[in-house]
Amino acid sequence: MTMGIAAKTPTPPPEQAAADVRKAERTDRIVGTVQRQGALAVLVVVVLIALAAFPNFRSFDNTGTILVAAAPPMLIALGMTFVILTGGIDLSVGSLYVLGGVLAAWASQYGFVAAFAAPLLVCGAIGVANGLLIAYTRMAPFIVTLAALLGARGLMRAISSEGSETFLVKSDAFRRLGNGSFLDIGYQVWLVVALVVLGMVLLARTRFGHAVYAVGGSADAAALMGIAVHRTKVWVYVMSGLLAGLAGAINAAKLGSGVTVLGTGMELDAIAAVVIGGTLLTGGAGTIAGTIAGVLLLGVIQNLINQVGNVNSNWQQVISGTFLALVVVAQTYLVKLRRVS
Amino acid sequence: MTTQVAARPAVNLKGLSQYGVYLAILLLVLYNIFFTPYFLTWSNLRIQLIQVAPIVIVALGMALVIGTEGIDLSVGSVMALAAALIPLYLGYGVVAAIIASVLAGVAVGFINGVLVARVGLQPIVATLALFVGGRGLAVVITHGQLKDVRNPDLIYLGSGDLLGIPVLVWVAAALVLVVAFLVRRTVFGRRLLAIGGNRPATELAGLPVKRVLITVYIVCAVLASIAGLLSVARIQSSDASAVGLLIELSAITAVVVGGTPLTGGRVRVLGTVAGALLMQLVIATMIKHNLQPSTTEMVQAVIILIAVYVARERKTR
Amino acid sequence: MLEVIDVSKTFPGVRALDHVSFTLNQGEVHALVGENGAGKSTLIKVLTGVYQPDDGELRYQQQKAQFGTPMDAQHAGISTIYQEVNLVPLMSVAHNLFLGREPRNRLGLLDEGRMHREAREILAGYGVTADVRRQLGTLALGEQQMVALARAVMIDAKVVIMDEPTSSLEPREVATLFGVIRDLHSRGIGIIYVSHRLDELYQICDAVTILRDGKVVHTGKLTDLERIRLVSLMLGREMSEVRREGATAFSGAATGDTGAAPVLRASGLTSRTKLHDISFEVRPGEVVGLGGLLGAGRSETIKAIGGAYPLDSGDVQVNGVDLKKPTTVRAVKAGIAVQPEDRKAEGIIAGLSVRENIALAVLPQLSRLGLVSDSKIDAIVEKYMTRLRIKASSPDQLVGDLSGGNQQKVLLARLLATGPKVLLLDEPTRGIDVGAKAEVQSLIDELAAEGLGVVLVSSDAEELIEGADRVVVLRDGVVVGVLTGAEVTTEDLMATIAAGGNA
Amino acid sequence: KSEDDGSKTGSAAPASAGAQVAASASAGAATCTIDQFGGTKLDLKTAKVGFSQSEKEANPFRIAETQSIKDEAAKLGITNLTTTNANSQFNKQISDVEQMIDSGVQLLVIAPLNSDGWDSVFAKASAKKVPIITIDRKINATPCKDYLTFIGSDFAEQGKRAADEMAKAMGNKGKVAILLGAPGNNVTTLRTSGFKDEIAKVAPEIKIVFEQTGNFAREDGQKVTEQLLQSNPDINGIYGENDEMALGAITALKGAGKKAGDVKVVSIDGTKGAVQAIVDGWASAVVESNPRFGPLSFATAQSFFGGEPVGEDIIIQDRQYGTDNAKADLASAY
Ligand SMILES: Nc1ncnc2c1ncn2[C@@H]1O[C@H](COP(=O)(O)OP(=O)(O)OP(=O)(O)O)[C@@H](O)[C@H]1O
Ligand SMILES: Nc1ncnc2c1ncn2[C@@H]1O[C@H](COP(=O)(O)OP(=O)(O)OP(=O)(O)O)[C@@H](O)[C@H]1O
Ligand SMILES: [Mg+2]
Ligand SMILES: [Mg+2]
Repeated sequence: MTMGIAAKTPTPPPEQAAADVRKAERTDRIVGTVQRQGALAVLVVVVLIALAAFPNFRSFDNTGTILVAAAPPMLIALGMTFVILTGGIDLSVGSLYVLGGVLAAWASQYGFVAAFAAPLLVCGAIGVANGLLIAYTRMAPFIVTLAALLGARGLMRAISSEGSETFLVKSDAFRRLGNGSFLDIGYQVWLVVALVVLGMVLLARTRFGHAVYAVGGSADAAALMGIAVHRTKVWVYVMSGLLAGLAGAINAAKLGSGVTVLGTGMELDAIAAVVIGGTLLTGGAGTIAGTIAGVLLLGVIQNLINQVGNVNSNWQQVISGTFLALVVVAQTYLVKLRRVS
Repeated sequence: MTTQVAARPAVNLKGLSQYGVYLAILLLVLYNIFFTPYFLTWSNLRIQLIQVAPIVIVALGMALVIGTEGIDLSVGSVMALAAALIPLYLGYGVVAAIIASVLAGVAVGFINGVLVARVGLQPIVATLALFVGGRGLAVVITHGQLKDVRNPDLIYLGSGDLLGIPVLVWVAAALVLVVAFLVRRTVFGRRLLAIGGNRPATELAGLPVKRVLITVYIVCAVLASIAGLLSVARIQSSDASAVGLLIELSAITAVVVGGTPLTGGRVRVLGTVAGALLMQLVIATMIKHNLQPSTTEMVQAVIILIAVYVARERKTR
Repeated sequence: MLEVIDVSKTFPGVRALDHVSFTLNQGEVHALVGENGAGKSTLIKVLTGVYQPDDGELRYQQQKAQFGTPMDAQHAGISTIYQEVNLVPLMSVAHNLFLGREPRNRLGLLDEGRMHREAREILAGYGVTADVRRQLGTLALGEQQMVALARAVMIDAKVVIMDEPTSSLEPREVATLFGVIRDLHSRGIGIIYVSHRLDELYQICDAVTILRDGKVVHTGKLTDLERIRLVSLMLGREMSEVRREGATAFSGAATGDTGAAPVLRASGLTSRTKLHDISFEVRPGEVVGLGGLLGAGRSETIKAIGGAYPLDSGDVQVNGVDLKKPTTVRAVKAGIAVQPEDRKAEGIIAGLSVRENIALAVLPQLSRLGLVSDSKIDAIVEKYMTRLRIKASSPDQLVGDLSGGNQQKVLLARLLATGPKVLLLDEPTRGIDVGAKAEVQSLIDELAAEGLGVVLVSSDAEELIEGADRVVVLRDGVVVGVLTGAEVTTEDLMATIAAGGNA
Repeated sequence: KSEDDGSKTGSAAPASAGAQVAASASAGAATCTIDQFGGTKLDLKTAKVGFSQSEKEANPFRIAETQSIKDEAAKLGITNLTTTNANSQFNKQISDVEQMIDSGVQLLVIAPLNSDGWDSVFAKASAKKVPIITIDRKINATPCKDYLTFIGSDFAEQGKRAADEMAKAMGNKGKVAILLGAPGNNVTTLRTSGFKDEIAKVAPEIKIVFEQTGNFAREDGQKVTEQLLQSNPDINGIYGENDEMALGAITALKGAGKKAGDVKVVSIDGTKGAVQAIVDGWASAVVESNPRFGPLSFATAQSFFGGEPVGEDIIIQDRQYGTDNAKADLASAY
């Protein structure tokens, strides 16, 4: 008996199969790019519509307002991106943001440097505590940072007479940082741009950045490959804490005081921005560019709702929620396309 | 639990991790007995039970969702939606109002479930959408108006007694039993835990994973809507902008402090009740001793950390 | 060069290593063997700083050593390929290869260009030609294993440790691996080699250490040790007992009833780029093998039939009834049971008990009005635990705490409990020890004899040849041949795969 | 169908009822003219006006406030009115206002969420000479320079009046508990200090034994009061820093089996529910905090743009409800 190979003509022939694979790989790449830049694509579309529909949107001032308003959320989302890339989450950023602002305003009486040092030290320390607990006790990031959310808010209230005392910014230099500008673009925006670029380089072009991806992709594998998993985790929470504190500080500089009634829900906004930006909540994949697009998208949407004017405050939230769902569903659909092909 | 006899300190640690919450409650109660006037009275106990009831009910649903390795941020918004609908339908009687609010729960749960099970969104993001939009919708429905509720049947639900125990507490206790029964004795419960343990495996084993997931989110939202209804009955007014605010965090805390891991595959129903009770007692103690919010918040943070540290999962492999 | 003296390691409830001493000499390929759960991987993890020993001492290059983390061991020149492929699937191939030791430019930033170039060059030497910028997870398992190997050998290692490196390699890749090992050997590098495939050990190892229940039961030159004696030492059974069994536990007799109507008929299965018009049928009592190299689409075929892989077109019929777009739910209802390839990720539910795992798929039958009946569950669990000889301290033990073989049996028990008509088995004996393997194989025989249709996927050619009555050979998602009757031999299988390859 | 259908309790009180009246300014009080402030005269009708609300229109005070601004604008024929709502997020309010300045509004009416933190807004507004009228809550800054004027109540004074009523109701002795507003809110701070100072002055025999936050919310007010009644069963008076918390407290009192009048309840705001509670005998007095800012705001703006001097601090007269007038004035409560 002969073998049954020839008996059946394989359909399609292997050459075509190979061509199919190549084609699939190409689609894969295109879809992958769109998926990664999905937030940017949506942002571009929304901005184009806004430009056409709202004359005010076009103004330079309005753009400046959007960017300056986006500065603190951008810093927080930047830190959150690192945290989420390792597969974690940081709920404490909203509280740290308020705490940072109060500390900066209080410390500004001792000068410009103190106004930065105080929030960075305290918020950084809370970040260290978050990181150590998460890395070394295997407690869930969600719950550790939830406790930090409460703790930091308590601390903020404790130093501000239960929130009733608002420290005014005493250092003029510090105040200028909040409202001054260079080339008509606020100092804050420059600072954020610098930090974002730094973050991008850190993530894409350093060993630490790759370690972040590896830890999020598979912590066990990373450990076995000789990556210092615990240390990487501690660092991302420290970064997140520092950035949240810094965001609070520059916001205090802008407002001229350590406002105590800020920041509720800030952490969820940051998470939403990161996820809209295409970063997987499970960690291991995502980009800072996506996060930027995510933050700006949320900012622009807010701006547009105001441009429409007179939208009932409650409808605003319905619109935001719906929009969030649509964007995330679109993202997921793109990712799925990619998996199947 | 492993029945393997291993006479090692590990057993003690395991016991501690399982009974940590109960121990903490015991300690807190002891403290209060000695240092808080009028603590050991029936009326005080009654108040604590009444206040904790809505959180327990929401936490039960949350525990189920967490058992499937999910999370539901939208519970507070569901409570608001339920609250918003009640005054609209109360004119037809209390039953109509209950049906309307529960249906709101079903609808939200269905949307959450579909987003998670079919679309494949991560639970935290899927439910974030309704967390943001749901309350807005609720306030839109009520035009932002707080509505007083005067229907005696509904008020009975919120502040009446049955055999000397508040109706609210009866309802919560009954729901605890139902959920405990659901988890321990029903096919649905076992499936839910299996999904939380290993979703791809459960899918390959031919279980209707999507249906179970959607059902879990519906159950969670319905429980939240019941909590919303009872809150309205208790406050005797419906305020969509305030009811259930931040309850998702209280509920998640109760579940986790009660020893249910966020990684799914296990649900501790009684632990969840204990977790809610512990947090309630902490807050009550703080209020009774007239402490400031800052102190209350910091103490809560520490207690959450300790409770979760003690109850945390030991890595087995 | 690397030795441990009197090392013990205890996990909650298990003594994984019990006063173990082990020595690796310079330039030696040292086999480490033992049943599942004997402690091989644990020993390796102790050697490389993943675990700290409870007591005993570690010596490296004649000096007392202590590795706090895998990184310490790496820096000292000990490089390891762990049992499960331990790379990061979401990162690119090049990034995986260089993770933690990426080339940097003068500014201290990573030099991506150089990294990609070097990665391409290095991997070409291992027969991996895929784009190094692709996500690692999109590569075939074998290719991933080769990347792990390249990574391990890349550093200037003095010792290379390999924990079951061949369990997911195809023959050609195994040959490449052996080439690498010989090369390392000639450069005087010490190698520790763990495998359940005894042939391989005799091909390349010099020395052997046998572990049983965490204790060393033998150590010495491999050539001095008869194969049968090795097995008996490993299993702790008498030689005579072991001798009776052949290479596999399959009877080899065809059980298929050639006249009967097929219980499973798959026709024209097509799915994007993975499967192209795959058709075959299985008759009751028949074991149909799916042959082919890694990546040929065997797993996809099986999953597609079980409803777990999306199909663009094609039909699946069970006993003549069309499934109409199979879903997992529908497939199980129709009597198809799938044992997936990746036991941990898609098979068992590690956090649930043996009892829950076995009963999982049949709960509706074991319950009334949605309420489960404990007595019915106990009955069925008892039945399968005895029948499959599942070793567990009790039905309530967590499946994750069982050894690999027993986990596999629990998984089979779950499938059998559904009362299937067809069993689809994907690598049922991968990574399980000789003893358990034999048990699983004879079980497959028994089941076929009882009239079940079985589809068997195995990368172990011997297992496929002895176990299957008929072998359908796949390549690149296309059926390239069917071996029947006397053609079912290793030579014919290889020829078919090769011929397909030349087409 | 709602419970109220058929009975139709009038939801919107006639616009004229309960209109704000400015307290007569003391002689020599600072005023501000358009020349002092800088900027140009213009006709309010065609001007672009922006209104920034701080909290969601989800409670009677905010609803009435926003509605009053909108109604008055409509009445005056101001067509170009933009409203925004910060949803209690301070940073959003800042960018809302900045955005309105960018879009060229010529008059800003702001209900600030917080009294501090307006530096960046003032910088922008003064560059464009946009006058800002802050309503209901004052901003800590320089009037007639950073902003034009403040129209609103004196919160400390409200607390003081509540204390007077409480002292009267309790017969100058007993134990009183305070349900504080949201922490960090300066309304809370002022209503607390005003109350405490006055109690210490007029009725030193009244002891303040308990202070816990109820976050200005009814449910929290109820919960805290329930705890309070357990730990301090001998309490004689409850001061709610807003009506919502006081109503929550009343529900708690009912639940604890107390009778109307057992515990004296005094609160601030003057919502319909609270005034009704006086009629029912559960509350003793309610100090009004009038939310109908529309007429006074636009009248002030009109005189300002018309070149007349306007006061830098326009404190409105808040009414008060007690057992004597509650029934009669119920209809004009909001
Ligand atoms: N982290 C852990 N926690 C608890 N028990 C463990 C852990 N790691 C291993 N064990 C147990 O220690 C014993 C030895 O396991 P090990 O992985 O070393 O076996 P092995 O010889 O490599 O088996 P296999 O051939 O299946 O890979 C087993 O009983 C296993 O269940
Ligand atoms: N889209 C994909 N994403 C992730 N991995 C993929 C993808 N496509 C293919 N692979 C990998 O390719 C490998 C080979 O494919 P396949 O499972 O079809 O091989 P096989 O013939 O079934 O071999 P075996 O069963 O012996 O592993 C898979 O093990 C899988 O890891
Ligand atoms: Mg092993
Ligand atoms: Mg496969």
